[in-house]
Amino acid sequence: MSYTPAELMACVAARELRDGEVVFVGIGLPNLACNLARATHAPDLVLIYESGAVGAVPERLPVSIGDPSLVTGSLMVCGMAEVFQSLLQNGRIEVGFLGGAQIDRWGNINTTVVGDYHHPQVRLPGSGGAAEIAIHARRTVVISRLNRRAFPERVDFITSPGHRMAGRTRRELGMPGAGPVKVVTDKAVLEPDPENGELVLSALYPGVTPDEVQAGIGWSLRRRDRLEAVARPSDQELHLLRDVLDPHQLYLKA
Amino acid sequence: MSYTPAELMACVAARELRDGEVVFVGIGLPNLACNLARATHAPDLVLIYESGAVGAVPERLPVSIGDPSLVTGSLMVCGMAEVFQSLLQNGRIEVGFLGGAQIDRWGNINTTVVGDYHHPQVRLPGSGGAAEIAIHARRTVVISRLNRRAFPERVDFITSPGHRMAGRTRRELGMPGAGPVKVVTDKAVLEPDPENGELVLSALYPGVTPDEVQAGIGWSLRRRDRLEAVARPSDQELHLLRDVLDPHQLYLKA
Amino acid sequence: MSLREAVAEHVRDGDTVVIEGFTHLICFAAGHEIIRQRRRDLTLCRLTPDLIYDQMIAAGCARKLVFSWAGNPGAGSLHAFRRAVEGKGGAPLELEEYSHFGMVGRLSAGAARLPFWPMRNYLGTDLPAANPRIATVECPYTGERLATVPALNPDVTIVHAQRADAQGNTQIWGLLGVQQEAAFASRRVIVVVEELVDEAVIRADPNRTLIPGLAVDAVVVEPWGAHPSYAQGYYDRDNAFYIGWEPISRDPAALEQYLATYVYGVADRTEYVARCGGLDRLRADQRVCAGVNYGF
Amino acid sequence: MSLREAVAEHVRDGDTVVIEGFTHLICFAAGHEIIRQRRRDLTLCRLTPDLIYDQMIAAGCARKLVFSWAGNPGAGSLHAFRRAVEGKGGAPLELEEYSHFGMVGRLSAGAARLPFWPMRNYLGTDLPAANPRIATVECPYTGERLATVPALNPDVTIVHAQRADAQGNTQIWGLLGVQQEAAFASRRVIVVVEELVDEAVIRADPNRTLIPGLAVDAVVVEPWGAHPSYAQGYYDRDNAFYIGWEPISRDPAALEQYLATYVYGVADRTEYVARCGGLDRLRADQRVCAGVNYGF
Repeated sequence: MSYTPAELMACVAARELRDGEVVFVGIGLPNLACNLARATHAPDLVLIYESGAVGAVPERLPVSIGDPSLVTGSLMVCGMAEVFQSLLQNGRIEVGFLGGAQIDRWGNINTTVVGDYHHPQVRLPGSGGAAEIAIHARRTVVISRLNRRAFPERVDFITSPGHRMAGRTRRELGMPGAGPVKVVTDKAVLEPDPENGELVLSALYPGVTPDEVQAGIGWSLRRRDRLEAVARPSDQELHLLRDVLDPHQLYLKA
Repeated sequence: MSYTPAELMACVAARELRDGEVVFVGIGLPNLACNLARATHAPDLVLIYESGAVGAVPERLPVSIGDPSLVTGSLMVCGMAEVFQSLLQNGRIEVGFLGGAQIDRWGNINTTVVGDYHHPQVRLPGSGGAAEIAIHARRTVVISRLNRRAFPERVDFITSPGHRMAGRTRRELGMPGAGPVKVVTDKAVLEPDPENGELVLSALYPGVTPDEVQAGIGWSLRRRDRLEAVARPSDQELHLLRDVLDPHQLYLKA
Repeated sequence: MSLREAVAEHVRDGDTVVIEGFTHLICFAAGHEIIRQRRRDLTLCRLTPDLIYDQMIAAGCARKLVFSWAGNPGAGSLHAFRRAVEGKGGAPLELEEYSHFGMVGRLSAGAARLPFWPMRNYLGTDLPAANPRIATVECPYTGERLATVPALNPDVTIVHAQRADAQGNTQIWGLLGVQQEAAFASRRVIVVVEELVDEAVIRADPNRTLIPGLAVDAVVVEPWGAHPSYAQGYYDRDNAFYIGWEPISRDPAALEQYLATYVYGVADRTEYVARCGGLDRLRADQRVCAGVNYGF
Repeated sequence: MSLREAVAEHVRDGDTVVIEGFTHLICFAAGHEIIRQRRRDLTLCRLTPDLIYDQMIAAGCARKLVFSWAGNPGAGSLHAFRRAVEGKGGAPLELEEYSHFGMVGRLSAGAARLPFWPMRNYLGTDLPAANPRIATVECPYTGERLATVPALNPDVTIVHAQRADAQGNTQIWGLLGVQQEAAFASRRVIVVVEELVDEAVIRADPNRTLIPGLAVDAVVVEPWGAHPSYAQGYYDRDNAFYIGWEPISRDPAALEQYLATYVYGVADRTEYVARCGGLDRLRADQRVCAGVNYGF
């Protein structure tokens, strides 16, 4: 069956999740990926939304992280102080999903401003919970489509720290979490170089060439010696995505 | 009708409460006093117990501040973090009741140890919530029977600060609350001298002489120029105490 | 008390105002009444300014915005906010920006009447550079430096809730956000409810009470008061309205027209609901849970 | 899992142990099992040591006590505790003493994985002199000094609750004490419940869940497990037992006899309940509240 890049992105993100893990879920593709994982290899995935819903089992595709369908039938609803202190800062969140307008060479993410903070060309929404998720989640997965504006060598503003911030590493800054372990794009997967944390090409999607990836990246992208192959979406994955999880193509528009 | 000292103590404490006030209630006489006030001049008194029950309306005389009868039919039950942070430290508690094994000249209270802390003659229960109530309640009312052991010039250990601690005043220490405004005993009422905070005789119970009061106090007790008269318990007060609030004489044993 | 009276009495020009509710229970009714009463120079605080603050900014109520995420979830931007910040028209708007955790900490400190709240956060981010009020403190035990945010103690907080009694004992279920912290942190508190209930209803289930009446200054009954936000068990979020806000908010004339029709053009919430029409489509299904035993 | 297995696996000699519950839901069943398994050198932490820690101290389980109020409410003293502290027999017992607020702050810091918790407290009291772990911190905004207490992160916390599902999603109503903070602060958590319920029961009313299963290591079903403490909606506090404890606790021989009969002399909670006899007199009346609508 043919598939869209968005569909493969959702599959790649879903495959990154292990059964039983506690995941801080975002809206859109991350939500699809988590529900896809629950419907396939990770039935006991625990979905937590920063709005306070723990163990949510949304009966419909939530349009916002505060959707009522995340509450109905969930295991627990708690205040946001518990979410950020007793769950996130406590170290209970194993995977966090992040996205952003800009992602740089070191996995730093900008969701705050394009241009100067005090005189922005484009004012973006800001951190929300992203800054603390980037710091505290045991690991994070970043999802973003490739293009040079989205992948500059250096972000205009570090909202969510990656692996190297103004030259300092996560360890030097004493951050509990491992940071972005995978950047899932529409053409390839990037992963941090274990040596210095620089994002490098680790896996190509079927039919994509390294040059196509480089074309969407604002720095000269290094690559792993051995690139992983990414399996195309299975018929089951496509069926779930198209017929069950996002039948109205809210997030999977081609 | 004749009455016992305990009955008058409960009445005097009850009369100290104004309708609509928010009161941090203790077990025993304070609880009786609050419920007597609710049944007479202060129907809208809000009873809060450190256990987390707000607006409790106990159907039976609670034996402990965690009695289930404080929960059933209360206005709110919250965790103890809310009790101490959002209610007490927040400044919402208008009156707090305190008692103790030792009360000194400055209204300091000891509920920790008799003798040296590390080698106590008598180990008392400790602070519980008393230390923070003494600091944060807008005002406190102390209830204790007179005797020289209970009213030493200086307490062995300051569990709950009064008006002068090692020479320093509440204002110097930046305490939000006004401290003990009345010490209700079985023979008389003591109040702090507005000048220096020293407890002085402010009111005598019917038929009690100043010498009888001095006999139960370990320092030379000064007295107000004009002593207030304390009205004996009314028949209504006695009826409520004996027939409604403490029919089994749990706290009103003669 | 009517919402008009409550806002007239408790919301003043220059106030620091919190209308909380994380997606759930956002009191649009109060925001509209504040716009109608033409309050000015307000410092508006919310984790997510949402459409309500976009409208209040467009209406000229706001001098400053304190926030952590300013977008229209899944639908686009808050364009009145963006125009002000990007210098593309509208009055200038001062910003004080945190993350969600930072805003939660600010209100937690406010509720506890502490001057600051400690957290492990912000290292490696550019937020402290953008907001000097994000500071650090040294742990007296370990010597490590922790991030701090300053307490937020609003002049007035408006909390929307499913139900309360006449004394303001307020019960909320579903998402709780920071409604309790905001109420305890505030000098004045207005509670706006879908339903006024007898005190006996509150006392029957005291663990559901999130805000005690002793912390509440005014209780207002305003059914549909959270629309286009939602009230769990009462009505669903009007997602079509949120999506429809994108083009309205993008066009200053359209936004002005919206305010003229749905805010200035109505006397109160009842007229607003009538003008919206067909809100019954949002009425919640019945998913009633079982009760628990409070006996002893 | 049986309580015997849970204690054998999760409670180890030398551990810092919290059995919380403020008057309500004190897990005597777990305390008795720990005594039966003859754990030693435990650091026992509770706001109110209550009869359960008096028994564990008498049984020789405790090396240290961390607490804020050590009495038998309305009935007298914890005499095993007093004998140890007053040097009148029994093994020596190290004390680390706070006020209730201090203990609440210690567990709040532990739950948030912060090293300390700030509060306005202790000025003018002798508590900091008695306990050097009570320190101060300077506010980075106002410069004022606030009191601090260090985080408490127990090795194991045992929470008694009305009900949980097999995954440990735990619901509590009535007094909540610091059960949630203690569970999140702890490395290992045992939940002991009156009733094991289907996950659907939990999911029907998610706002009642105090502790999520992801924070729980073992779930044990033990009806009457809190006796002589109580479980709201299940059974009343056995006040007669608390009053009767005064003479038992006062007399070491009587206390030893009590342990021999009701702790060492029974294999498990079922035998304990049978030996106590007539606990049905404590069964709770029905005061069931109405449910709320979670629909949308």
